[in-house]
Amino acid sequence: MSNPSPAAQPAEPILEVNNIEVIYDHVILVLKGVSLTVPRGGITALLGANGAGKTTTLKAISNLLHAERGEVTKGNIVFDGDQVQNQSPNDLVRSGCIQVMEGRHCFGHLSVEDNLLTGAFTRRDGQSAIRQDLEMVYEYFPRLKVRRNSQAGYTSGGEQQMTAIGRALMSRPKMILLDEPSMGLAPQLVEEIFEIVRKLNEEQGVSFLLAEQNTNVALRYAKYGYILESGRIVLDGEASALRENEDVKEFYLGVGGEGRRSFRNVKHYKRRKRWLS
Amino acid sequence: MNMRADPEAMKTREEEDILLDVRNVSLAFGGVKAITDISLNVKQGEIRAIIGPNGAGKTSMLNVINGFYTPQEGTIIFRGKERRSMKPHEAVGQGIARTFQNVALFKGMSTLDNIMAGRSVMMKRNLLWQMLWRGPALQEEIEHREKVEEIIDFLEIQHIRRTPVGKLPYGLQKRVELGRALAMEPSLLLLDEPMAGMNLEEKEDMSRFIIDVNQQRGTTIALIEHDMGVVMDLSDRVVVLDYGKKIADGTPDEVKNNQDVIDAYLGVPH
Amino acid sequence: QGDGIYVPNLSYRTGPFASTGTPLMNGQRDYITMLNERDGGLNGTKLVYDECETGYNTEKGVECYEKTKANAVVTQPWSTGITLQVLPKSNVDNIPILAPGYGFSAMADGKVFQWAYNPPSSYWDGAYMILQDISGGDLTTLNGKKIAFLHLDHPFGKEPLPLLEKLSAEHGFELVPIPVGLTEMQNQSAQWLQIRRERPDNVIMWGWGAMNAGAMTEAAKTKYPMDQFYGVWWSGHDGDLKLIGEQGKGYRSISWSVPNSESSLMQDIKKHVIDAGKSQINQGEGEFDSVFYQRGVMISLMLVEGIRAAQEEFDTQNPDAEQVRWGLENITLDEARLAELGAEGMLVPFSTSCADHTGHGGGWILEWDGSKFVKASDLLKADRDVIRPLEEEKAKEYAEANAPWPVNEECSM
Amino acid sequence: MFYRTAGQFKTSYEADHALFPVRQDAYLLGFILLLAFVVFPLTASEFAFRALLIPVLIYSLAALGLNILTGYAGQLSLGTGAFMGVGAYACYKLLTIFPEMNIVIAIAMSGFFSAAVGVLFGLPSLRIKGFYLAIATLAAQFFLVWLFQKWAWLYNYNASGAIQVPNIEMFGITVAGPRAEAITQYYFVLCFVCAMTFFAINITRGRIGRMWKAVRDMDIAAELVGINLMRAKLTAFFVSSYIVGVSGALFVFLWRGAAEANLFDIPLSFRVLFIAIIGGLGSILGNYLGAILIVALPVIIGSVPEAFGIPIGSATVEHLNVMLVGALIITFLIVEPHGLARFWAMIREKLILWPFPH
Amino acid sequence: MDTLKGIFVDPFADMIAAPDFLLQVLWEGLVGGVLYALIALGFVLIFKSSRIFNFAQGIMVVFAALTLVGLHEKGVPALLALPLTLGVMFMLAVAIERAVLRPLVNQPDIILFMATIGITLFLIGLGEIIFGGENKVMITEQLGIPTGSFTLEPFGGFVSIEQKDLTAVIGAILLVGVLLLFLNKSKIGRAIRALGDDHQAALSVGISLSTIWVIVWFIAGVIALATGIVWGARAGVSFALEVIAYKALPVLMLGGLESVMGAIIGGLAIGILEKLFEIYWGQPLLGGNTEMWFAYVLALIVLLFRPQGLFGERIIERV
Ligand SMILES: Nc1ncnc2c1ncn2[C@@H]1O[C@H](COP(=O)(O)OP(=O)(O)OP(=O)(O)O)[C@@H](O)[C@H]1O
Ligand SMILES: Nc1ncnc2c1ncn2[C@@H]1O[C@H](COP(=O)(O)OP(=O)(O)OP(=O)(O)O)[C@@H](O)[C@H]1O
Ligand SMILES: CC(C)C[C@H](N)C(=O)O
Ligand SMILES: [Mg+2]
Ligand SMILES: [Mg+2]
Repeated sequence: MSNPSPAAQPAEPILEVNNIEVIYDHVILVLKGVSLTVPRGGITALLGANGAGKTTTLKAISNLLHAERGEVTKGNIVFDGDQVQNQSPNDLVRSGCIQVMEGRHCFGHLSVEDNLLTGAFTRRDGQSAIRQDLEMVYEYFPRLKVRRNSQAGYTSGGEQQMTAIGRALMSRPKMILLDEPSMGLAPQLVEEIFEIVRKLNEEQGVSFLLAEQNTNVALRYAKYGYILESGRIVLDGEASALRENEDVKEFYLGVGGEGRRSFRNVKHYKRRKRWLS
Repeated sequence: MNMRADPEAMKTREEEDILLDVRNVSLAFGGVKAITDISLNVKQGEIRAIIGPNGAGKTSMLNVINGFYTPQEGTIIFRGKERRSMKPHEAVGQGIARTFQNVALFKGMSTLDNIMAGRSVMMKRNLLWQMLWRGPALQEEIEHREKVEEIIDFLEIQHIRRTPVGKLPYGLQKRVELGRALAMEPSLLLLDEPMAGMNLEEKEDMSRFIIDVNQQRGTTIALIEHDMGVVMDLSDRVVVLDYGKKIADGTPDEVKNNQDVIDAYLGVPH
Repeated sequence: QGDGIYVPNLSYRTGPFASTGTPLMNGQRDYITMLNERDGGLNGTKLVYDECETGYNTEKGVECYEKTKANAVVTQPWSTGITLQVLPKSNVDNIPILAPGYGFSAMADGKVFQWAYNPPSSYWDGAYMILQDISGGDLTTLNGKKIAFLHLDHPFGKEPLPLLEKLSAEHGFELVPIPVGLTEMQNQSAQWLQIRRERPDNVIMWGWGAMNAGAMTEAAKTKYPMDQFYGVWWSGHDGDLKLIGEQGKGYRSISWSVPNSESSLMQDIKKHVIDAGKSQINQGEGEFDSVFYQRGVMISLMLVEGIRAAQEEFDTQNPDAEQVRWGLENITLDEARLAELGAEGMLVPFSTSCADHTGHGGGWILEWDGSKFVKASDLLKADRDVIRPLEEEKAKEYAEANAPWPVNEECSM
Repeated sequence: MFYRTAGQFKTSYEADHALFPVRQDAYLLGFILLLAFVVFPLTASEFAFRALLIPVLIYSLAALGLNILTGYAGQLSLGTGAFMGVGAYACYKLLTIFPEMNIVIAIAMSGFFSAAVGVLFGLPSLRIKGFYLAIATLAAQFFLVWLFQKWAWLYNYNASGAIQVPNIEMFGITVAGPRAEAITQYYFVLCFVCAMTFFAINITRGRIGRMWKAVRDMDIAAELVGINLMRAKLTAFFVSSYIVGVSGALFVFLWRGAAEANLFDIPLSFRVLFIAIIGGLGSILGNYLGAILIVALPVIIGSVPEAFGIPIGSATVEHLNVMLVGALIITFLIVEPHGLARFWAMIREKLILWPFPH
Repeated sequence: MDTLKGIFVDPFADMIAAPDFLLQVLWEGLVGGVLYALIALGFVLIFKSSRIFNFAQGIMVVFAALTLVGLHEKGVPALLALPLTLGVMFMLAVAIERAVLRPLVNQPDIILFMATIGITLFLIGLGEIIFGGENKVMITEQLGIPTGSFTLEPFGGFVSIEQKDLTAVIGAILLVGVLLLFLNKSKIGRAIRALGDDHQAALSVGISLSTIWVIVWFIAGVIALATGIVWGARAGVSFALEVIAYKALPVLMLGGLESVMGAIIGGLAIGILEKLFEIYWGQPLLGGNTEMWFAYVLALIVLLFRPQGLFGERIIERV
C-alpha cells in the first residue's frame, strides 16, 4: 500500500518528513522510505509495533541519530520551513522542536528541579520567565514539586517520565516529539499526561508527534495517525477513521466483533497479520 | 488484615498454603519512605498482582522480596523460612526469580547466552574441565542447553537465538528476560511491568506466556503492571499500594470498585 | 649501507633524557661529519653515521640494537641499562660495544668481556676519583664522615654501588644511598629533605637527564653547600647548572674531557660543519662551548681511532666488526696523538689493550664558576689495586651466570 | 560464495558447540595455522622473528589475558604490565631456585604467582567499580614495580637491578638466553600461545565465560540472576592474571632476554590495553589483530622513510611515529569503536550474504 | 620489636626533635599537593562534563608550558606570550572537540579514555617536533611572579619558603573558588553537570555538546597552563613533566571523580601525607621512593570504605 498524502490536511504543516531512509551502523536499514506530515497545531500519532521504527523516525527528526551511529541516507525533513539536516540538535531545540526520549533519560545525578532547568538551556528570555514556567510545570505535575530536591536517579519510573516531559516543556517548544509517554505510567497518570498534551495543544498551540504503543489512548487524543510497520508507513488517516478501521481494531485496539477480548483467553496460535512483509 | 479471597474467583488448587508472607515491612531511603508497614502474602500457585501509582513502592517491594533491598523493619517468610534479608543470589537459590522494570539483560550477549546465564547457579563444572571443553563440562553444557531450548521454543524466540539482545526490539527483550527468569526454574516468579511498552499483540502474547507458566509449570507469580486490562484478566488477587502504604487487597473485582483505589490510581472506574 | 663504514648510534633526542643526550649526540655526529667533509672520510672511506632513537628506554634500545646490528661495525648503546642488555648478545652477534665512560665497570676486564669497551675511565674509577678529591687524596681521612649517594634508580645509578660499599666498609665512612626514581627526577623534594635531615658531609650524584636539573634546583633551595656536592661526568652539563647560575658556584663534577673551543679540532668542526650548516647544534645557547658537546666529539674521536687502528692492522678500507673489535683494544691516545688530532688536553690520555678495555685514563675535576665549568684539579687517577680485584670478581661472576661464556685466556697485561 | 553457510545443518547440540560451527571458519583457521607453523618459519628473517613475529604473539597473549578481565568480565585494568612482571620475576626465581626445572613448567607455574597477586588486587573490585577500580590496578602497577626495584632478592641481588636470562636448554636445544635461535624461540612461543588460546576460547564460551559477560553487562542483574559476583570477578582476575603472567614470563625469557623493573611500568600496560581495545574488547581474535597493528605498525612506519631514502633524523622519525600511533588509535576508535574483530565480523557477514545481499 | 619501634615511636620522636624540619616537610607536601590538586581539577572538569577520563591532562600541562616558553624564546614578550598561549589552548580545545570528541559521542567510557591516550601520544610527538626535547626554563620572572625565597626561623631551625610556591598556593585557591562558583551557579555549570549524566538527553534538550566541550576543554587548558607555570618554575619544562598526570589520578579517586572540592582536598591530603610517609617511614624503613605508590594505596584504602571517593557522587544502583 502506498502512502499518498491525504488531501484534507488542515493548516500548513510544521513538520514534513519526506521519504526518509535510515541506516544504522552502515548496514542495518531500519526506515525504508517514511513520509509524514504534522500540521501546525496538530497532534499526530505514530503507531506501530515494537521495532517498527518509531523511535528512529523521531530521532531522525530531532537529529539525534548521529550519536547512535545512525544516518539518514535518503529523503529530507523540514521543520518550520528549515531543513533539519543542516541544523544541530540544539538549533532545533532553539527553533522550537524538542524531543522527549523513550526511556526517560533523566540526568540521574541532578535534582529534579535542575533537570527541569536544563530544559531551559536554550532560552534567552530571562530568569523570571523561566521561574514562571517552572511553576507551571509544577502545577501540571505536583508530584515533581514534592520531589524537587531529590536526585532524579532515585525517583520512580513515573516520576522520571514526568520530569522528562516537564523538562521539555521548559524549553517553550512549538513542537514536542513524544516517544512513548505512557510507558510504565499508572493509568491515571497516562490520562493526566494526555490531558496535559491536549491542554498545551489547545492553549499554547504546541504541535505534537506522539510515538505510542498505547493505540487506544493515542487515537483518542490525536487528530491524525500513521501506522508504521517494519520501517514503512502502512496506513494513515484521521484518528477517528483509524479507530473504526477493522484491522486497527483487531490488531491494535483488541476489540474483535464481540467487544473487548480478555487477556485470559488468548488463543494459542499465531494470528499475526501484516500489511506488508 | 488479609482478606480471604472470594472462593468464586479462586481457581481450584490442590494447595492453599502461603508461599510467601511479607509481614510489617518498612523501607526508607534517607527521608523517602518507600514502604511503610506493609503486609501481604502470596499463595502457592496464584498470580498475585501488585498495582499502585508511580512511586508507590511496588518495585521496592519486589526488591525487598528478592533480597536486593534490606528493609529496616519487618520480616519475610518464604517457604516457611523467616528472614529479614538475604543475598540476592541466595534468593535465587531458594527459588525466587524476577524480571526488571527497565530491561536488565546482558546486552552484549546473545539470547541463548542470556538464558543460559539464568542457569549459572545450577551449573557446577570447574575451570579445568571448562578449559578442555571435554567430558563433563561439555555434557553439562548440553544438558542445560536442552532445557534452555525448551524455554526458547516455549517463548517462540528461536529465530533470535544468536542475536545479541542489545539489538532486539524492546518487546522481544522483555520476552528474553522472562526466558532468563524461567531458566532459573523458580517457584516464585516476580515480574516487574512485563508489558510496559508493548503493543496489544505483544501484550497478548506475554499474557499467554504468563498464564502458561502459571498453569503448566505451576509457578507462582507476583506481577506488577499498569495495564488494568491485563491485571484484571490475569490475576487471582490484587494488592494496591499508594505512597508506600497498602490501600486495598482482594480480588480484581473488589479492588476495581474500591473508592480509594479509584481515587489514588485508576482515575476513572474501569 | 653499501659503501662506507656503518657506525650506528642508539641516541636520544627526545624524552626526559634528551636535555643531556642531545649535545652529546650532536658532538658525536659533528666529528664524523667533519671527517667526511674535511678528509673525505677515514683514509678515504666515508663513515656512515646513523642514529636510532631510544629515548633512553632500555626496551627501545634493544630494539634499536637489533635493527642496526646487521651491517654495524660497532654499537653505541648510550645507556648503561641498554649496555647491560646487549652485553650477552655481543658475544653471539659478534659486534663490539663501545660505551665510553659508562656501562658495567667490570667490562674493563677484556679477557671476559671481549666485545665490550668503556674507555677512558669506568664508573668505579670515577667514584674513586671523587672520593680522592673529597678526601684530599687520602681516603682514610674519610673515616667517620657521612656521604650521601644520590643516584638515578636505574642500572646506571646503581653501577658504582658495589665499589662505594666496599670503600665505605674499608675506610669507615657512612654511605647513604638515595635513589631517585625515573618519575621523580623533576621533583626531588623528598630526596633533598632526606639530605637535609641526614646532613651528609658530601653528596655524590650519579644523575642523568632531567634528574640533574632537578637536583640542582633542590640543592640550591635546601641551601646545601655547593662545594660539598659532587657529580659524575654525566652530571656536569652546562645547561643544568645554568638553571641556577651563581647559586651553583662551587659544584664539582669529575670529567675525563675538558672543552676547548679554540683547539684546532674544534675550529675545524666549526668551519666544516657548523658554519656550513651541517650541524644540528643549537647555536644560540653556547652549546658549542659546552662540556657535553665537546665530550661527544671526543667519543667519536675514540671510536674513529679504533676503526683507524683496525684499518691499519688489517690493511683494509672497510674493516668488519671483528676487525674493529681488535682496533678498539689497540687504541693509543697519548698526549702526542691527541695533539696530532688537534685535541690537546681535551681528553685524558689512555690506551687500551687486550686485557684492559677501559684504559683507565683518569679524570679532572671541573668546577662551576657561576657561568661555566673550569678545570680545577690535576689529573686524578683511581687506585687500580683497589678496583681491579673487584672488577675481576664481578667479571667472573658474570661469566658464570651467563655460561657458556667464552673467556679469552690468551690476553696478558 | 566462500562463506555460504546454507546447507550446513547441525543435528545435535554437540555439533553446535563445536569450536567452529561454520565450516569455512575452520578452514580459515587451518590456513592461518599453516602460515604460522610452516610458511613464516620458512620465510622470515631473524629480524622479522625478533621484531615482528615473536612480539606479536607475546603481546597477543598478554592482551588476551587483559581482554578476559576487561573485555569479558568488564573490570578495567591498567596494571597489566606489573602482572606481566610478576610472571617474569616468578619465572626467574623459579629457575634460579630450581635450575633443573624444565622451562615449560617454570613458565606455566609462574602464571600462578601472578594469578595469586591478581586475585589479591582484584579483591577491591568487589566494592569498587569502573574507573575507580582502575585505581586498584594502578596501585598494583606502581606498587609492584617499586617492589621489583627494591626487593633485591627478586633479581638475585644483581648490581644492575636487572634480571638476565641465562642460556636455557630443553632437550638439548637452547630455547632461551642469548644463544637461543630466533626460530626456536618462535616455535616455543607459538605453541604456548596456541594452547593458551585454545583454553581461553573454551573458558569464555562456557559457563564461566557467561558469568563474566553477565557481570560485565550488568552486574546488578547478574547478582539477581544468582551469579555470585565475588566468585565471578575473582575467577576473572585469576584467569586473566594467569595468562598475563605467562605472557610476562615469555616476554622476558623468550624475547627480551633481560628486564629492568621499569620495563613493566605503565607504558607496557597501556600498550597491552591498546592492543585489546583496538583489537576489540570481548573478542579473542581481536587480540591478534590488535597486536599485529600495534607492534607491526611502528616497525613499518619506522622503515618507510628509510626505504624511500628520505633523510629524516631518527628522533624525528620517532616523534612522527608517536604522533601517528596516537592519531591511528583515535582514528580506529572512531571508525570502529568495537575494534578490528568487529570489522572482521562485518566483512564475514557480508561474505556470507555475498553475492546476494538482502 | 625494633620494627615496631621504627613504625610507631621513632618517626614521632623525629618529628618532635626537629619541628622546623617537620614544618618544612609539611610545606613541601602542601606545595606538592597544590600541584596535584591543580591537575586533578582539569580532570574533574572534563570528567564532569563528559564522563571522559582525560588522560591527556598531563600532556596538556606540558604543552601549555612549552608553548609559553617557546613563544618567549622566539622573542615574544612574556605578557603577550601568555594570551597567545591561551589562544593556542583554545584552538587545541576546538581541535580536540572536532577531531575526537564529536565523532566519539555516546561511546563507552573506556573508548573515550583510550582516545585521550591517543591524544596524549599525538601531542607528545607533535610537541617534541615543535619544541624539541630539552629541558627549558620557565619564564617565571618575566611573568612577574616573585622569585627568590625567604626563610622563617621557628624553633631555632629554619623553614625555607620559595615565593613562587607561595604564589602558586594563593593562585590555586583563587582558581578553585572561581571554578566552584561557575559550576554551581551558572547555567553553563548546570549544563556541564547534566552532560555528564547522559549525552543524548543533553542533546535532546538543546544543550550544545560542542560548545560545552570546547568551553570545558579550554578551561582545562587554562588550568593546565597555570599548572605548567607553577610546576615549570620548580623543575623546568620538559616532557618529563608528563608523568605528573599519574600523580593526579589517585587524587581524583580519593576526592571523587566529579568533585571540585574533592580534587582540592584530595590533592592537599595526598601531597602532605605522602611526603610525611616518605620522610618518616618510607626512607628509614622501606628504602625510599614510596611516593611512587603511596597515593595509590591511600586512595585504594579510602575507596574500600567509600567506593565513590570522599566527595564523589553516589553511584546510583537501582533496578
Ligand atoms: N543504534 C542502533 N543500532 C542498530 N540497530 C538499531 C539501533 N537502534 C534501533 N535499531 C533497530 O532499528 C529498528 C527500529 O527501532 P526503533 O527503536 O526505531 O523502533 P520503535 O518502533 O521505536 O520500537 P519500540 O516500540 O520498541 O520503541 C529495530 O529493529 C532496532 O533493533
Ligand atoms: N535506591 C533508592 N534510593 C533512593 N530512593 C529510592 C530508591 N529506590 C526507590 N526509591 C524511592 O522509593 C519510592 C518508591 O519507588 P519504586 O521504584 O518502588 O516505585 P514503583 O511503585 O515501582 O513506581 P513505578 O510504577 O513508577 O515504577 C520512589 O519515591 C523512589 O524514588
Ligand atoms: C651518557 C650515558 C650513557 C650515561 C647514562 N646515564 C648511563 O646509563 O650510563
Ligand atoms: Mg521506540
Ligand atoms: Mg517500579
